[in-house]
Amino acid sequence: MPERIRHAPLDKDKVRLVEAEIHLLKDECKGCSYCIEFCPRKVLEESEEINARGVHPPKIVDESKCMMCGFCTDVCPDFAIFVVEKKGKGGS
Amino acid sequence: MPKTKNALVGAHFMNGDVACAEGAITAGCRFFAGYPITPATEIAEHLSQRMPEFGGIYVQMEDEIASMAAVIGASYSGLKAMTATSGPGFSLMQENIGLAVMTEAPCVVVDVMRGGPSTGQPTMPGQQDVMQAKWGSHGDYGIVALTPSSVQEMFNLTVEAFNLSETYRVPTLLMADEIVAHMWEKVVIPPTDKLRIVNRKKPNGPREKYLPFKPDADLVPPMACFGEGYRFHATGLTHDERGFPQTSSSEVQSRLVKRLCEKIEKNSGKIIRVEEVMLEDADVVVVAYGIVARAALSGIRKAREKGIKAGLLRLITLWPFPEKIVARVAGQAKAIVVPEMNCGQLVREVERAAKETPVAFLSKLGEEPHTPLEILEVIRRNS
Amino acid sequence: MVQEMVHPFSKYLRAEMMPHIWCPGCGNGIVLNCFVHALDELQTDLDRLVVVSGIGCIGRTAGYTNADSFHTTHGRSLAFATGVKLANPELEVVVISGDGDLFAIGGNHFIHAARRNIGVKVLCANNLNYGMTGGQQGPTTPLESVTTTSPYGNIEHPFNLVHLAAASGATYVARWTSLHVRRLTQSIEKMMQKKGFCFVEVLSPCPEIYGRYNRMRSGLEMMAWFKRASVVGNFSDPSKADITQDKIVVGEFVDVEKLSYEKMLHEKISKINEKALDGVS
Amino acid sequence: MTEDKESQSKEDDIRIGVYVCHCGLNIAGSVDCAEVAKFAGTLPHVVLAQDNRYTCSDQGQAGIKNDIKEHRLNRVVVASCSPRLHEPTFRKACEEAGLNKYLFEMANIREHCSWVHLYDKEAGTEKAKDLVRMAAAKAALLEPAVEVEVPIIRKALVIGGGVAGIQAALDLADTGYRVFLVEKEPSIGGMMARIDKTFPTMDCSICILAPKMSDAGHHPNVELLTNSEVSEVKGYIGNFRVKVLKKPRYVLKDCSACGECVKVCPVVAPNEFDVGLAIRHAIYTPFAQAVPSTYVIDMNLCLNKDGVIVCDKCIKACERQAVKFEMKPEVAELEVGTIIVATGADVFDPSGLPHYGYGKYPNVITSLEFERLINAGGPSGGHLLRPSDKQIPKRVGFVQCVGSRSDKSGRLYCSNVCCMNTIKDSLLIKEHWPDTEIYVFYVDIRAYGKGFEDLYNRARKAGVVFVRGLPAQIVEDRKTHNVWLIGENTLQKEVYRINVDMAVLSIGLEARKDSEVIQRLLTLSRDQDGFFLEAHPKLRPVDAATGGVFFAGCAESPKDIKDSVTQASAAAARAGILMAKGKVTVEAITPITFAEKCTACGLCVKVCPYNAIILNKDLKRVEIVEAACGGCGTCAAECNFGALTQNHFTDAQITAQIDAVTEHDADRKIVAFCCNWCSYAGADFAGVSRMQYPPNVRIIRTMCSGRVAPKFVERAFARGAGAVLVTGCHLGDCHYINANYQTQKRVERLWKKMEQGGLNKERLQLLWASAAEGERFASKIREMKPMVESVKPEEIGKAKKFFEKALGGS
Repeated sequence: MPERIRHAPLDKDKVRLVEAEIHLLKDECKGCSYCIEFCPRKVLEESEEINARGVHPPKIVDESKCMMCGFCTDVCPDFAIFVVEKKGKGGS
Repeated sequence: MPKTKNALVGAHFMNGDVACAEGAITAGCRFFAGYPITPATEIAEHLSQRMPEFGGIYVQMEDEIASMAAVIGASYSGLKAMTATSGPGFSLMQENIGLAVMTEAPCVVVDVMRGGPSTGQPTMPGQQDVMQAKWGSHGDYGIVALTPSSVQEMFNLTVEAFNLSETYRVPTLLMADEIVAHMWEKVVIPPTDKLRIVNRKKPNGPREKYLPFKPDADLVPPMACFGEGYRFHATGLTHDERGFPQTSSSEVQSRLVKRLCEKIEKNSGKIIRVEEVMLEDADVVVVAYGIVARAALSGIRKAREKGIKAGLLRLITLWPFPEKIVARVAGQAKAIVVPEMNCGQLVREVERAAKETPVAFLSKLGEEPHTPLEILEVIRRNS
Repeated sequence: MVQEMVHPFSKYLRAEMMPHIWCPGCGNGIVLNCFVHALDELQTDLDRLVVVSGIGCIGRTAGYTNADSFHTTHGRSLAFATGVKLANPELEVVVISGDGDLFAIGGNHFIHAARRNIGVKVLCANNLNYGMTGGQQGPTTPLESVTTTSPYGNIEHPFNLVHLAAASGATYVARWTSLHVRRLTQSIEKMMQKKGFCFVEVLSPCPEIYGRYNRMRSGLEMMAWFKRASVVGNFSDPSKADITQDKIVVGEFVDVEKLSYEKMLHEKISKINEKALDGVS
Repeated sequence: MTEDKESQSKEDDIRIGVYVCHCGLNIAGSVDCAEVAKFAGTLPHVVLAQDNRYTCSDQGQAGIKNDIKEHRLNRVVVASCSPRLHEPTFRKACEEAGLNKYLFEMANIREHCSWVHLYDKEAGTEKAKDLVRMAAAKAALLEPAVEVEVPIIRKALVIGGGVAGIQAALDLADTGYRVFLVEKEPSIGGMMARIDKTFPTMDCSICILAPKMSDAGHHPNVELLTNSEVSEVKGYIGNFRVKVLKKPRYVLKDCSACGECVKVCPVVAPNEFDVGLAIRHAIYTPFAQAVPSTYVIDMNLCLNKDGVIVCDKCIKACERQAVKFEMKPEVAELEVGTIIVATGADVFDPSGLPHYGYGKYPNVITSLEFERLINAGGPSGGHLLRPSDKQIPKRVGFVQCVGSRSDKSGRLYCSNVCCMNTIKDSLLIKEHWPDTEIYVFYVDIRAYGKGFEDLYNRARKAGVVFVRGLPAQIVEDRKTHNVWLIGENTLQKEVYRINVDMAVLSIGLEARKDSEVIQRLLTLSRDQDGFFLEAHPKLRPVDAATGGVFFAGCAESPKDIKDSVTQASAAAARAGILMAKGKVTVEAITPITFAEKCTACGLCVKVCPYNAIILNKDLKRVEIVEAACGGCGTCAAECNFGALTQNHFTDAQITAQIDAVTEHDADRKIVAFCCNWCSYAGADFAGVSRMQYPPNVRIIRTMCSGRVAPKFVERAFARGAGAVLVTGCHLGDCHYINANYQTQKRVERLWKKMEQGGLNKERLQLLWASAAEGERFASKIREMKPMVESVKPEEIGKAKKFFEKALGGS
């Protein structure tokens, strides 16, 4: 429908948006950067630091953008990243 | 093991292959995987009919490699398992006999020896695989090989083979020959409960503590099976007691390989069986095995009639080789005669054991074994 | 951001065996990941699971899975698994191995296992070459690909694995790439719930070896290829499901029901056995 | 048709009857009809000429029929109104009298003469004579023709699934025709589904629409194509081949609309259906009563891009396993006989009017947003509240004519529905919250319809305050977010300054921004406001000029629900008539070829917009595929060898008309060529609107400007015409796909030629004018007058020679 939208949704506070808690097991990371590349929300980027395996593990740019699709968890060949819902937050 | 009215007991007239098959069933074998090959085919045929009656499994695989692999799989699933073949198939099986050795999978392999090399003479007897039995697969390992010289023994030694493989977690080979396999004789089968049947020892103690390759004092580790909740790993790679690969540790490598050899050597006293006939005063001792031993015995009798002090040492266990016994016997004798249906294989072991005592070798290849007169002739020459 | 927390799938892995031996960007880790994810979805009883593998990089998977597992000789995983499954049909037997192991040295066992329809589930990581031995040409290497043993370009026509599996009688056949983790996991779940012989192929990037020789130096580049070329052709003709530079046909190809070999065998056995037991005290 | 036939017809003794119509005073008021009739009698071949008050009346027609028999007339000319109006009437009369209808010709002395020269009877009469002369000249050369019959496919396409489209589809389906209903959005329902109550009856909009929607969804004769767009239309009346692009829903029909997927979908966006006042997820259904109820995934929003499923939450949540990301766009190919355009309208976007502060102040909303707010199914569950603090407003102001009847917004027309809608809305508020103060700021209240005045009075009685005079501006009170409406009460002549909690801008309707797509696909015309133009404002109000195409609802002009439904049923009936007949006759205006003159140069093949001409290399000539021919005649214009001409618009006939115009005082005249669909209709429109322009123009009608061969222009100049005007549809609007591009090429070539010949190319003019642009046409003629008058005799002479030579040469 062509109308331009001018007002914020009235129920925007009613819909519960997930709050993600991203866990990086940095030293497990082998630096393939699949999680960075394929994150639909571009939540991650390569960090400066060098981990136990001598690669740059990812770092979190903006955790709040994460939608908890969990793709990073599944596409990581090294079981080095996973996402859980923030405790206590966002209701249930 | 389900009792069934079909369990053979008492005296029966049958051929060696059938006796072997019945022996397997009596021993509690409930898995047979094989591939048709003369002269072992009748074992497969008979088991394909008999196994189901005992709730056992017969499966014909795509080749002997697969048969041997399946046997190991079944063994790890907790069944007593075996396969039967002849020279060409035996060669194919060597790869996974090695795997069975490395993963210490109890199982029985029957090799009904025929004329080789290669396809050779499928319907003719031979004893050409006895060295392959010991050295067939790559790497160092201990192994057990028995050799029957009668149809009755085809039954008895099959049972024995299972007992040994279950006891020592080692593939046990029954090295029969075409004649023993195809010959019809009377076989007396005792009631199963009168027979000694051995089952592998199981681990006791908490599952999470279980180390699948940690040996007891007898150097044999207790064996858990798949699905029992131990969640253990086994591999053909060099592995530690947890079963996990250790591909670069020389320490683990030597510990493992040594044990695989020693668990047989150190227990050889319990394993080895021979038959001694008229050896007390023998000057000439014939060392023979399999069907040849029976020709040898009548040759010896004829020699005794002619006043020659001859005796027979029949080897029932080929591997581990009864070295001490041969040495003892050789010590008391003037000469040793070794007839074999090959170009001289086990004779090398005999010579090694006999030390100074001269050893005469009598080779026979092709359609039939040595005749008593041929044996008598060698004995006379060496007396 | 808590570092200490444990990975949700760690209970499916053998801590002592981690980290795995696979190179950065290797797809095998993703295959293992999806496999355990499927186990998690299905709440599989690990005590009843047996993971069998052959030789090759992916062959290590057996050792990494926290269940009964066996690492067989090269190519023999299916023959071994057949013995396991027949001897104890209660067990869930999964073979996880590579294209070389299953289709070159093990090719004969594969077609016969499929023909028999033994209830073994096969998860094949296809990395298009022999990775562990340093990247030799293999049964799935695409034409003209460069490997250490096809330095002038491969001239052997590769196997189309899904076609082969379908033709050999598999009751479930699917192919995905390690980029399609969702559908792959789904397919693995599906296969685990089926009774007969099942086959799932996963195109798995081998950037350090295959990629290096074929102008895809990083896992990302290989994944980019999968992304660009993949076409989902669910239940399309497997004989047309080729793998080329421009087109990788992925999807489910076969999903049929057929009595499994072990079921038929054990039904027969119990009938005959009952008869045999008659009148025995 | 062959030459011997032509020559034969020449031999025929030609007997023309001319009838000059007074049309009451419409013509007689500014044309001396008797005089014209007398003059007509003097023309060659004219055996009978008379004037009468209403030639179109029954006795008028009876007279013609009678004369045809009595006076053995074999040609008939009626000088009256536009052929676009009454040609069919008179043709029928001729046929009934046994005269082939192609032997009838009309002179348009009303729209093109009397109405546009109201105050110069003399000039009007002179012009009328010329027009009759032209008609008679053409008539003399008319040929009888048989029309080809083409079968009509008994299936219909309805474009647009709003209430109009639904109604039209259901009517046709109930009549027994197969109907394809194409809707752009994921659900049918359109604007009506978003409205709360309907005026004047105040019944619940969706409650009365939903049953119709589900009827359409379940009717065995209706095939719904939602989420779909028409992408190509080929063919002609009765035989359209249509391509429809079906965008994937990514959800299969198996969807049970349980909504589990929505619960897990992590991505949200404002729901367009609620004008963004409520949230939806990437997988969603636009509203509860949607038809089909199958959910849809918004791929722009969904996390899964280019074939990679990163998020599988909905897949997992769906018990029916209906989520299928593998779905691809499909193209459905339909064959239909008729097409109903029910594409609806857009609403005006007031953010272009800064003085109202829409988009800046939270509490200034549009009437459409108000509908969603007051709607029980809407974001606030029907509790009227204002955006800033979600409190119930105590005072509400409605501002009328936002985007209507205003030059500020550039939309001068009345949107038809806003007055009643506001009255309805004010009453809705009063129903639930009687104490609310309501002000309506208006220009005029237009309560013209059945029950409308009633409702208006109810509102007044309920205490709604109507203030005449729109606010000049709206300003916000920063603290309270209330707004001040400031303007002049034009009744009391005093400035008002009224504070309200919320202001509702009563926004008008406007043509859909994507109208030109449908316009191009179906070669339609649009009026100056952008709505689709009907074939005739009075007599064919739901027909498009393109045969087999009809209009329903707001696509044609702003309408309320009742009118939309009425027009929908009308359109369905019109389409039904065609399909019931099962066949249609295509006008015999296809090309005629003279094989012996054809050099097989293939030029005509190149210019034919319909690929209806095939070059037969073996026989070295071209062949015409009559059924495919659209009848524009541009092929005939392109042929340099006279091997091609167009039935009923032959070179000879048009040349005769030119010669008639230029018979005397040529140098004072403009010879104008007008295309049937746009510029001729435009000139008619000028007449209907009584737009006055100089009487020195003589219009020759062709079906398409593409028919205007350079030699016609040259002929006109060679005969000393003062000026020539070639007119046609706007480029891109051509009713023959693109034939008018040929027109442009040819005129440009002529200009070059004139330059080379040292002639004033000003004398040849090109004008693009749509059927709605009467003023454009009129002002063109006014503009040309001084130019024509300034042309010197020697220039005329020079042009004469130059073009005589050119014509001789060709």
